[in-house]
Amino acid sequence: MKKTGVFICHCGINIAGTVDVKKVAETLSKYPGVAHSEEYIYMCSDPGQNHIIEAIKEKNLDNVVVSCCSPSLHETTFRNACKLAGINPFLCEIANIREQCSWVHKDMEKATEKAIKITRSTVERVRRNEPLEPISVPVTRRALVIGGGIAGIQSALDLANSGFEVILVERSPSIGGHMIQLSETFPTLDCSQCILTPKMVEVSKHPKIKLMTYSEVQEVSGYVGNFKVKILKKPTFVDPDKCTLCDECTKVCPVVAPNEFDVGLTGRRAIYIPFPQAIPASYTLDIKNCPGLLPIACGKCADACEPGAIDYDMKPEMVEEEVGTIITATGYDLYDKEIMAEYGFGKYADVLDGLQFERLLSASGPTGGKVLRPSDHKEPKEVVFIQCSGSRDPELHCAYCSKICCMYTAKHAMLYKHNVHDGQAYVFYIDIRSGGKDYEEFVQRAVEEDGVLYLRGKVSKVFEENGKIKVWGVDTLTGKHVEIDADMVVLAMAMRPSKGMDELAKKLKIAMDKDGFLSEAHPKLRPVESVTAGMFLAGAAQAPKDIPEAVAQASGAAAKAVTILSQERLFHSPAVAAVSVNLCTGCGMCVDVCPYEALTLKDGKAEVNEVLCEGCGTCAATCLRAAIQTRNLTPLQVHEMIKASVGG
Amino acid sequence: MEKILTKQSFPQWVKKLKSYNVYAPVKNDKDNHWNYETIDMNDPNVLDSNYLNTVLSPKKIIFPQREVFLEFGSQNEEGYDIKATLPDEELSVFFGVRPCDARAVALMDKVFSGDFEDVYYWKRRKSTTLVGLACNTPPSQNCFCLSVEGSPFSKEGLDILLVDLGDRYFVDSLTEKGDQLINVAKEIFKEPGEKDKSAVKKAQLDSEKEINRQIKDIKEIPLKLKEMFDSSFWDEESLSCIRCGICTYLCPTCHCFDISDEVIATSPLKGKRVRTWDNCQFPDFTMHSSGHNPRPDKASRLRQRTLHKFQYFVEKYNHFMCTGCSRCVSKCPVGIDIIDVLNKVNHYE
Amino acid sequence: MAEEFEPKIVAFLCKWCSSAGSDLAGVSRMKYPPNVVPITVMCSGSVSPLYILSAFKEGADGVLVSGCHPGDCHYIKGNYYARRRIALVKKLLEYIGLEPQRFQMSWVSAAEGKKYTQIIEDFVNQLKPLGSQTKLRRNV
Amino acid sequence: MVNLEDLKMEAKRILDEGRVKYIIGYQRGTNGVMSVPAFIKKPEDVEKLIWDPTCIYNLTRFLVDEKRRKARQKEPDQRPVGIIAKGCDTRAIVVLLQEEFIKREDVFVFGISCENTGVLDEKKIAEKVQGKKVKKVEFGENKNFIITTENGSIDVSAKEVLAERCLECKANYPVIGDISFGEKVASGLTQPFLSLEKMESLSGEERWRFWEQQFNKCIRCYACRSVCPMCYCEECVVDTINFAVTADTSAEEKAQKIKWVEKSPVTSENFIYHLVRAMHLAGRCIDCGECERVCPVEIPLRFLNKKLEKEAKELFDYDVGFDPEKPSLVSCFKDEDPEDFIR
Repeated sequence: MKKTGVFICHCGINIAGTVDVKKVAETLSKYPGVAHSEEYIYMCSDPGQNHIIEAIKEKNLDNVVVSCCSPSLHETTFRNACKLAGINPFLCEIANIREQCSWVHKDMEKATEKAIKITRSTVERVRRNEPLEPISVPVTRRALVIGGGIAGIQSALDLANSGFEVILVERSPSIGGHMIQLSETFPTLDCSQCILTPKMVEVSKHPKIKLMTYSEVQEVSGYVGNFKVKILKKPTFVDPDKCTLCDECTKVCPVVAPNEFDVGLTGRRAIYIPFPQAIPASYTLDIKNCPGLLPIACGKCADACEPGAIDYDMKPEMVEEEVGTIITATGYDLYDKEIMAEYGFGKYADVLDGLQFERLLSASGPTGGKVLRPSDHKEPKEVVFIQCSGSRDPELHCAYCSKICCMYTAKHAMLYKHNVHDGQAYVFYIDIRSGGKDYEEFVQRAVEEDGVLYLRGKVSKVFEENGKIKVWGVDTLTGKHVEIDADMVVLAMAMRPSKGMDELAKKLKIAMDKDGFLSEAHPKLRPVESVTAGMFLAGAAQAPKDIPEAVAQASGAAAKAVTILSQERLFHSPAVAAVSVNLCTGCGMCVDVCPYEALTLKDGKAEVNEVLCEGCGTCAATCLRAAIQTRNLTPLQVHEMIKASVGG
Repeated sequence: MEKILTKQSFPQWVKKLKSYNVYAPVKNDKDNHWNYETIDMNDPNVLDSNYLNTVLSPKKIIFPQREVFLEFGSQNEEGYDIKATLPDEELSVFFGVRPCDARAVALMDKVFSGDFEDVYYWKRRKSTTLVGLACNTPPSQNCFCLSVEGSPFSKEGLDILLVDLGDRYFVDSLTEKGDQLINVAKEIFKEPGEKDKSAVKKAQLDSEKEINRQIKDIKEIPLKLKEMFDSSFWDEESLSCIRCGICTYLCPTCHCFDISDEVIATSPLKGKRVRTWDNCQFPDFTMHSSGHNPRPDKASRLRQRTLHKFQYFVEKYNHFMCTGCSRCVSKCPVGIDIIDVLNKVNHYE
Repeated sequence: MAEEFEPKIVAFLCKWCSSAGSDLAGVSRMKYPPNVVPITVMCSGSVSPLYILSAFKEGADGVLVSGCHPGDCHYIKGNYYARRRIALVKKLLEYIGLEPQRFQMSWVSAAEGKKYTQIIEDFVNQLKPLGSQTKLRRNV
Repeated sequence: MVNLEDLKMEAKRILDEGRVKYIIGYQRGTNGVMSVPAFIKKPEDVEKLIWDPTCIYNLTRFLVDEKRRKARQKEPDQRPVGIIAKGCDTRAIVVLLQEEFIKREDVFVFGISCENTGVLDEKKIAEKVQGKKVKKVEFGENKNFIITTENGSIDVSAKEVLAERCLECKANYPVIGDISFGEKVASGLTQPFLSLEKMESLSGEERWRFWEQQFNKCIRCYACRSVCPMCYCEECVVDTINFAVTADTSAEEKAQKIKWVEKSPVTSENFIYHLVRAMHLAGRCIDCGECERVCPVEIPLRFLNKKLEKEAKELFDYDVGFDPEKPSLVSCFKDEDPEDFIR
């Protein structure tokens, strides 16, 4: 029989005050298999630990039980002590006789009896523990960042600057995301493009960053430290190295398509560069709109291209990459126009969403920065801004607050006034949420300096009447019905996870919350991690965010990723599930219940991926054949623990 | 000695047997099954001669499914404290034992004596008196005692054989135990007349006519089986076997057992060593701890059961280990029929 | 006078919530009866029906299974499987006539030391009038 | 009405075409009126096949044997096995498919509709004929059986002699089938768990006394387990040693063997055995009633297993044995699963 050593801690009077430690030690010394049993005032102290180490050496004990405080406090301490004494740390278990015994009882006799039972059952467990070594896996020291918006850019740069290779995947032809579309940013009103483009260039020039635009992640397999990713590179039909940006191709292209960059306020050709500062600086031929790749069909652009950069035979290409961690920064889209028809969005040309208005304000925009009505290019004198268009509306739309609208609406109204000095800006709002450095002051400036008129209430109706857009609403503060003949209406549309993120989340096996944003591992303590080890979240993909927050989280995610990438190997608790192949009938119930997809069926038998397994044991309880058990907490161990806890 | 006892006075006899545990087949109305149970002495019709086979033969009491051999416990660190537990010698009497079941007891007697006397078995056996009841009509449509050296009026293994003659029993005491039992209430027994004896003979002939299932040329079977050990016959016959234990547990002659320690507590050590029935149809019956199983499949287990009863036992004791009670035939969940199997054996080429 | 009956309770506590919760009860020096011996498992989802049955067989007068609140499971969803499995075990045990009070399940978070204390107190008080559990207790 | 000749014809055709290894069906037994399982290998043997109210068995059980046999063979015949299956039996096949114990292509199902009746209950018949020897039982034209004894035939309404499970049948027509025979008729089942009501109306103590009495009868012949198509574990909780032991099994692994249940047939051990079995059948038992039928001491096991079938339905809206694709009862959950019992 294995030799067990039992060490009872007084913890000063914390335990000895209610538990007769001498009696416990004495009783246990008679327990079958217990070769050594002693009590000591402070087991966790150096002398205490030495007692353990000496006892192990003298009586060459096989395993150890320390009856003391909760394992959450000193398990590691004592396991290390055992290691020093030359026995496997997993052959040491803690019997919690403080938090779960001495501290919660008064009656010494009964508390002692209970302490004995707890210790006994721990002895029964430990003597059946097997020595284990932490599972170690090599780490592929590269990272994948999905999404080339500000968050993705920031993460990529931070990782690259920490010396790790990064693959940055962006599905549109250029990185930059929504931020590149913005005019100026609150609360400092500095020009969005001016602050973003240098970062974009840095990305394109960075030796450690492999930029893959116009590409999409197709498949992800593997596990933390060792993911395999398949990325589809869509053909741009233009060779960026040859392209000189002469722009001759667009001149001859017969097709006009809505310009994504200007949110459809202007048009672009089938062959186009998203915007002048696009990275990579190259043209893209979008086949959806191109009359045909065959020269017979059109082929004008190819003829016009001096350097012969246009290659109609370019094919989609599947690139396989191996990475150690993945950061998802797929950002957001604005709420669908169609759904907000109640505010005439999509119906009236002069009802715009926030991003469109940003384009109107932007110097690089369709109007060169002048606020003009799309319908007739007249200057709007009365502009109504409607906040919470689709947000905070559990009945019809999104229940959540899109967070940034209060601020950018204030900015819009402010910039509009700077643009149209004699104009009037109205803002319908539910509340103003301006938490954040200098945010509240910014809103106040809009009201006080720029005379923006804030109306607390919801808009009931928006309709066109003789050239004006009538906006009916209620000012809940005065209780009066408000009617405004507006020239332009700007809707602060709700933020949604970017389109197609749900499929991506499935591929990545990252959970999504009820609103479709990516779920973090813990709302407070693990805000940038996903539940899947090695996968991190950045930016608006996780929840609506403004730029500073997105950047902060992006850097946070990068830092988290570094904690993995900076290791040669990862170590993982070895107390994982193990399959008895002979008993397994391959029913796959364990596969169904495993939260980590650590179990798979291979040739009709369950197989554990020890790296993915967290050792929760749900599979073991589900298995009808008793074909799976978790190491060092097997049914046999529990069975014996039960006996020792109630028996006698 | 031979006597006559009227059915009216039968209960008086039973009442006199105060020093005995009296068992008789009792019908459980819930599941209308017959079982040997201790009976109510005051019940006038304790013995219903038309009763069907009991689920279990008297084996369930003479050779109980669970027998505690000894109790053990740790006395102190070094020594153990072991206490043998022998069955107490309560006298018991079984009324209405079917001749086939009585013969089965006789067969078990052979097994548990010989070179080694099984003290646990004999303690009970010696204190048991078996009062048989001849079968005027076979208690099961599959009865085949005639094929296996038995008869509905067989006396083997019995202390007394009762024959139901309508208003009275013909009482044939065969052993001392039997005489003792009668002497408890001498006065109520009468001497039999010639007509009684002839009535018994007639009843026997009538009854034997009614037994319409039989194993042909049974004498040939043992040798035949010997040749068939490696035959694929057993694969065929066992196809429908579901490896349950009904045939053997219900069999009045099957007597295989297992001995295991039932540990109640480890500290201080406390437990019992018990004998429980075991069963050659269970896969773990022959399972070695190495993982090797000499009887790995249903075929080899069906063969074992058949050969044990109709070859090995014959070789050792010169009897079939079967008394034709037909429990296994009637109760097999999938209708495996030993009569049919053996008849096939006879014609098997 | 005869000593009051003291029920024996086995409590299967998940490591992350319920065991932590009972630790908190200790840290906060709350008091509850010493009738319960905790067995810490990784997750309530790992509690097999066999554990519960054998606890009763080995002589437990009551059995408690306690895990994280739905949505809080350290292993994401183990407690949801536990909820299903335990519901069936409970129905079955009641069906064969075991007193319903003898088998209970609870959600106790790491912050609910008070709740744990309360649960144990009530459990013990419910068990006392029932006397010792003999129905499923080993009688070999 | 199912035409036996059609069944034989199709069976013969399939065997002739060599599409199946053999066909598991029903044939006349030698020990009484009841049918017994038949394993038809040769086309000419299809003449043995029968279909009448005595075809009670759930032959699905033999697919388990077949899988084991196949596993032992060096070069196994890969063709499927033909099986004659009633509605309830096909549900068992569905569960085996659901648990990936067998593959669809491993089995060729001759589905048989029970139409408006079902199969008989031996005891009920015995009572009907008052101990007379039953020679034959046949389906009548309208929900009746014709029972032939040595003194002539009697005609009884099927309802009076149907097996209990048939009175609560959930699938009188095959759920899956490669060829099916007989009409598809509406089951008209309104109270699938009627039989439980009486038991559930009892007090806890009454229920305990009932089950205690029942389980005390158990002689642990394990016929209930052996006959059950769902009890296909390599090793059962009551087995005394590891079946899974192989040459390379270490002593430690052997030592892992837990004695959850002692061999002694006493209350506590019998209870653990039957309760564990009930738990293992939760969401898997299709109520073929075989365990109850074969029990030599007549423990009403349907009452036990059906209880959890009912709970699965009422608590989790889970129906057993209809969809091979969906996860098993305890390997899935819904957010809204009841938790009123949890504190």
